Amino acid sequence: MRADAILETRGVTVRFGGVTALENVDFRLDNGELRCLIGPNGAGKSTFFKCLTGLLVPSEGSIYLQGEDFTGAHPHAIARRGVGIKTQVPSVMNTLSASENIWLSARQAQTSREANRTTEEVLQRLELQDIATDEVATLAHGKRQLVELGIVMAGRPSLVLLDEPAAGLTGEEVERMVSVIHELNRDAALVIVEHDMHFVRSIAQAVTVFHQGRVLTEAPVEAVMADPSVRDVYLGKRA
Amino acid sequence: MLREASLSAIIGLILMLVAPFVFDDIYTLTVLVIYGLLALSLGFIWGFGGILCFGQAAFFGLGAYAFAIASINFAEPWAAALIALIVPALFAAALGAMLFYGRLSDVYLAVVTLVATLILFKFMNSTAGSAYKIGNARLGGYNGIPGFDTLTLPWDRSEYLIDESLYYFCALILLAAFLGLRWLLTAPFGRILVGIRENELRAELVGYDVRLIKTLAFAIGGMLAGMAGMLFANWAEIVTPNLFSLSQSAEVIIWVIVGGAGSLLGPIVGAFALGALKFFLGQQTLVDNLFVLGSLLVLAVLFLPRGIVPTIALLFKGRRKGIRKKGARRTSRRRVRHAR
Amino acid sequence: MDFAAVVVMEICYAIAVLVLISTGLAVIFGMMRVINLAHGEFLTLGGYAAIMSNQAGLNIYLSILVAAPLAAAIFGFLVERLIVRFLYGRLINTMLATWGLSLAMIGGFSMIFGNTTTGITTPISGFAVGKYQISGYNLFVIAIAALVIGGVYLILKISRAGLVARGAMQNPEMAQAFGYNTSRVYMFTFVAGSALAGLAGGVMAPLVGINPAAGAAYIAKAFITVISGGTAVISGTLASAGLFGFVSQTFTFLATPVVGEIALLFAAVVLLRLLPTGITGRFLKDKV
Amino acid sequence: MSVNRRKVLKGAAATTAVLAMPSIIRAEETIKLGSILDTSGIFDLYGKPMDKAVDMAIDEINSAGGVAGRQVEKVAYDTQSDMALYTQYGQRLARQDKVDVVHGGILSASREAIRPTLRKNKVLYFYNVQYEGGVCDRNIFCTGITPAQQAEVLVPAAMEKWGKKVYVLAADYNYGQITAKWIQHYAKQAGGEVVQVDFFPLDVADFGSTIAKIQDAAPDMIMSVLVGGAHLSFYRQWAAAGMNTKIPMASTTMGAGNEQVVLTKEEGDGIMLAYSFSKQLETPANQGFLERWKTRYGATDDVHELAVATYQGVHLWAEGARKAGSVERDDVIAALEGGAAFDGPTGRISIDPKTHHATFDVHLVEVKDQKMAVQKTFVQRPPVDTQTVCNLEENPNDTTQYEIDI
Repeated sequence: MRADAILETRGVTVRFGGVTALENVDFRLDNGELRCLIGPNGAGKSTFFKCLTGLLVPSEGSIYLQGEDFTGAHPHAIARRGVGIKTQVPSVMNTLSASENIWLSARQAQTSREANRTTEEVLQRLELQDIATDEVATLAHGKRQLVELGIVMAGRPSLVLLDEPAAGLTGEEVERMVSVIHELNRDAALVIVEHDMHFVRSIAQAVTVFHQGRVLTEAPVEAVMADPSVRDVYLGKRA
Repeated sequence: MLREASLSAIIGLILMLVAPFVFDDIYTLTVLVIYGLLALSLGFIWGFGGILCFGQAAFFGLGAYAFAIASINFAEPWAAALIALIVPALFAAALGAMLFYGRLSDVYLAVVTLVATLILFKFMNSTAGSAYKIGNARLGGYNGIPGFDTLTLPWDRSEYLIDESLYYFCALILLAAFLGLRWLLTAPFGRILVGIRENELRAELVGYDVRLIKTLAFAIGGMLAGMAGMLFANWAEIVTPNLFSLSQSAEVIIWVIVGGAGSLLGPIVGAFALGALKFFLGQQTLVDNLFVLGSLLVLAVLFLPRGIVPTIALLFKGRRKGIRKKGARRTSRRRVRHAR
Repeated sequence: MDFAAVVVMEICYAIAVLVLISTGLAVIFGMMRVINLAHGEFLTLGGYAAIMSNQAGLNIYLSILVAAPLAAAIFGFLVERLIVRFLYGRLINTMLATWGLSLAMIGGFSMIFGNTTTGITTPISGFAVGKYQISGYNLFVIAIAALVIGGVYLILKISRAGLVARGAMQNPEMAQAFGYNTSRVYMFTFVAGSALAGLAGGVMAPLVGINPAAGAAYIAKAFITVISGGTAVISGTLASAGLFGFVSQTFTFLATPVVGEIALLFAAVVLLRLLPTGITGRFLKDKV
Repeated sequence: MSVNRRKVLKGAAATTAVLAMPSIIRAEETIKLGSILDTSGIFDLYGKPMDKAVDMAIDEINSAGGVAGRQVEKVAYDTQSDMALYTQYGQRLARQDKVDVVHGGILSASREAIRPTLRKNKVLYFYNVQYEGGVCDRNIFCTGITPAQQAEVLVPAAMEKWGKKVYVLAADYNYGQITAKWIQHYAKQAGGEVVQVDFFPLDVADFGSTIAKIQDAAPDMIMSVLVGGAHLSFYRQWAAAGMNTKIPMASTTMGAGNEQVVLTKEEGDGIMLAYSFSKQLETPANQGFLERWKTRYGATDDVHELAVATYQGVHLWAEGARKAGSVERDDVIAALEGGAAFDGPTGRISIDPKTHHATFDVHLVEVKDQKMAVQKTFVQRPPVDTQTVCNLEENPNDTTQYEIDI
């Protein structure tokens, strides 16, 4: 195992009753890398994410964060290890304000005063200052996505998992998201599940393709897009 | 925030000082204050921790029994009072740990808390035999434990806290508990707790040990309920298994929901209003007391789901925002359920 | 040997009682995700209906098997229309509202009937098993419980109404799209659950007698049985009633009724700790 | 607002008005008799007729010229079968209403809730209910029947009739535990044995396994000390199993709340009881009492042991006050200790000065046709159980409730 791998999984397998959702997944992510996961619905991407955040314990296999075994660890322990996740449907604290949401995340590893500063900083970086005191439930979808990213950012993660960050965003918002992702990538490695291939192409160099619970292939974006087998399982069906 | 807190402290203090002159029955007033503390304990864990406990009476009863038993054994009522805080707090911590580390929520949590209360109730009811003894204290079964020493002035052991002095003592404790919880809710622990209520999964994913925090909150609620039980034992000078009864648990929930679970003041107001109503109903025989309380609960759930105090607060803040807020809360609940 | 037979008989009876008092609640919970905490008072209502109609001269079996469920069904209809239907989808709120209803009903009963315990004589005499005398009515209770559970199973599994009901519960939008009126399905389910509660109350009345607060003795047990069983109406109720009936009776025979009841409660806590969503939340997921 | 308005008699206004007056003026006008009973909730079966009995006794006292030339007025509270309310209303009677005497309390728990308060405030207290015995307190008079008074006549009579092996079923609280001990004591004394004692919490309503256990033990007779509505199911289930014709039964509790009327003839017939009161007691005093009750309330269906004990308790207090010529606590106590007595429906009742418990006639009865047919009368039975532990003449400051060790 190489020390510069921020995340590594070996033989991760998840079974629900008789159904195998993930089978023998070996995955490796280097420090600072940005990787997209693609694959049709039911390919196992979300299950894989759940394993990485500790929401699911793999039936077999192990998960290493910076070389340390975190298999079966609780979600909060994994989060404290520097793993941040943005879920598919924005998971925020609805009746609290945007800044309160972000503060709660920052406060986890910081003192209250530091957290106040971090919150200001994150609000600024995401240009959310004018809605800082608004109740999150009242915000538009795109803003809620940003608030959730702010939550992730405030935790100063070294690994960020994003589940369909561009879904439901307007063109303008997508551009904004791309720049935020690049910004995130300055301090952290990223794994992004995404369907929109244009979006994938605009952010990622490398792509991992999931199919039926297995890793089908792992290659640069252009190569993957040219790969006929990928077209068959995924793009073909989508196009 | 601080100004608001000191303002409410002053208002509360004045109300409590004035109350005995307006309402001449100090004895009833005292028990209303005690009920207020009990309601506050549930209001805290339910309104701010999102934990609906169907067995708050368990901690209430434990506090009362712990006080009675310790007072008989140690003949030192202030030590007994301390024990009466520790025992329910520990019990709540143990029960909470079982619940939250076992990931029980919603209706399952309700069942287990209810069952825990039932077990205590049934157990206490079956301790009439002379074998059931803790030190010198006979548990007494259905008839309970009478005749224990109550609190005295710490510097004068012959001066018992009764009537006015007991009332002011209870009122001060209620005020302190209220302010303490207010402070706690503005402190990081309270803010995190509210965050957990809003979205448990999110709180976990940013690194909070939700199980631990909920257990702690539950223990605080249990301790406050136990404190109410301890005061009740001092007031009634007898403890009986009825303190653990389902109807006692039900009453607390009714106070909180009618008063308003989303605020700290609401539960206290609910306990005062309904507690007073119960005593007045006791003086007529036309309508059954339970009939009135039950109907009130149904009406409150249907027409005033947020409770008296938050509704009034909303009316002051303006109608439109209130409606928007209500919708938002509902979507958030649904989302939490999906996330699980 | 005879004693063993009597013990087995008592265990079966205990299970039958749990099944009987829980099925109505289970139907409503399993199909609609509504906990009717006034369930115990629906039982009491059935009991009063049976006693009143019997005292008015109606045949005892008709009183128990027809009058009791009918009265509870009518009342359940009113409750569903006036209270419960506004609260669908809000589990805690339905619990609180029906809890209020439960208290109000207890108060109402004592205003109407007074606090005296009333009862009717059991219609079946005892019989002998070896040197032991056994209540014949216990066999009747076991038979009714078996019929109830069998009937509910058939309705859910085989009949069209049951299919529609299950569909509507799982996916209201879909059922609506197929042209079924889900509001009516909910209503009928609630009424059916109420009728089952009334029937249970009628059947129990000759054995235990009825007073305004009699329901309280049942609701806790029924609630615990249903929640521990999980959402599958038949298999869940059967599994948990079987477990709890066995545990409580065994401990009752070994020690005292109190120990039996406390053992039941402990079993429930342990069970829920191990299986936080009930027996059928973990096993038997696809069963009804 | 404290008085149950409906029940305030004769021109007494609502308490608020009364409270507004200086207490000296009040004291000269009427004597205030505090009454604290559960007239609603699960114990109203006991409390309602007791409340009626208080009213009737007060009216009779007043129409006979009152006490020491003054009329008696009732100040009543309904405790709604809630123990917490006892403490509350007890305090109120003593401190705000400043009554001259308190009659009431039903459960032992309710008595223990108000007894210390009334003692501290020097308000004389009458507890007129069948109970477990052992209360030793100069401020209280317990006029109800206690376990030994029943068991000493019931157990030997039943054993002589049915046999030596006794199976005891008792409610699992103070009263049941203590009564069971007395039954064991008298069974042994009569040369028999108690093969088993089972205790049941008051909410147990399923006796199936118990009935099987009893058959397994095959006793000659059952002694039932079962209490309350849930326990009533025992008699039904016993009859449903057909056991009522196989093993006979005696009871110290059945009938105290008129259970013999609630049960059918088949379920109740043949059960042997011992009480101070029975409607079927054919004395002129008793029949006259029932006649007056009927005139006043329309029917005598609800009259029971506790109601009659309450009626006699109020009259006994009045006798004491008359004899003393005062309602001051110490004067009344002295008069009652000195032998003041009342001739009531159950016969003569007087106070045993050592224990402040009552001496009266006890009747052995058998349930027949939903009635309590008197078999035999035992005249003037003293409270032998409390006498073994309590001597207020020697220890006037005692306040203990003793658990009698036999």
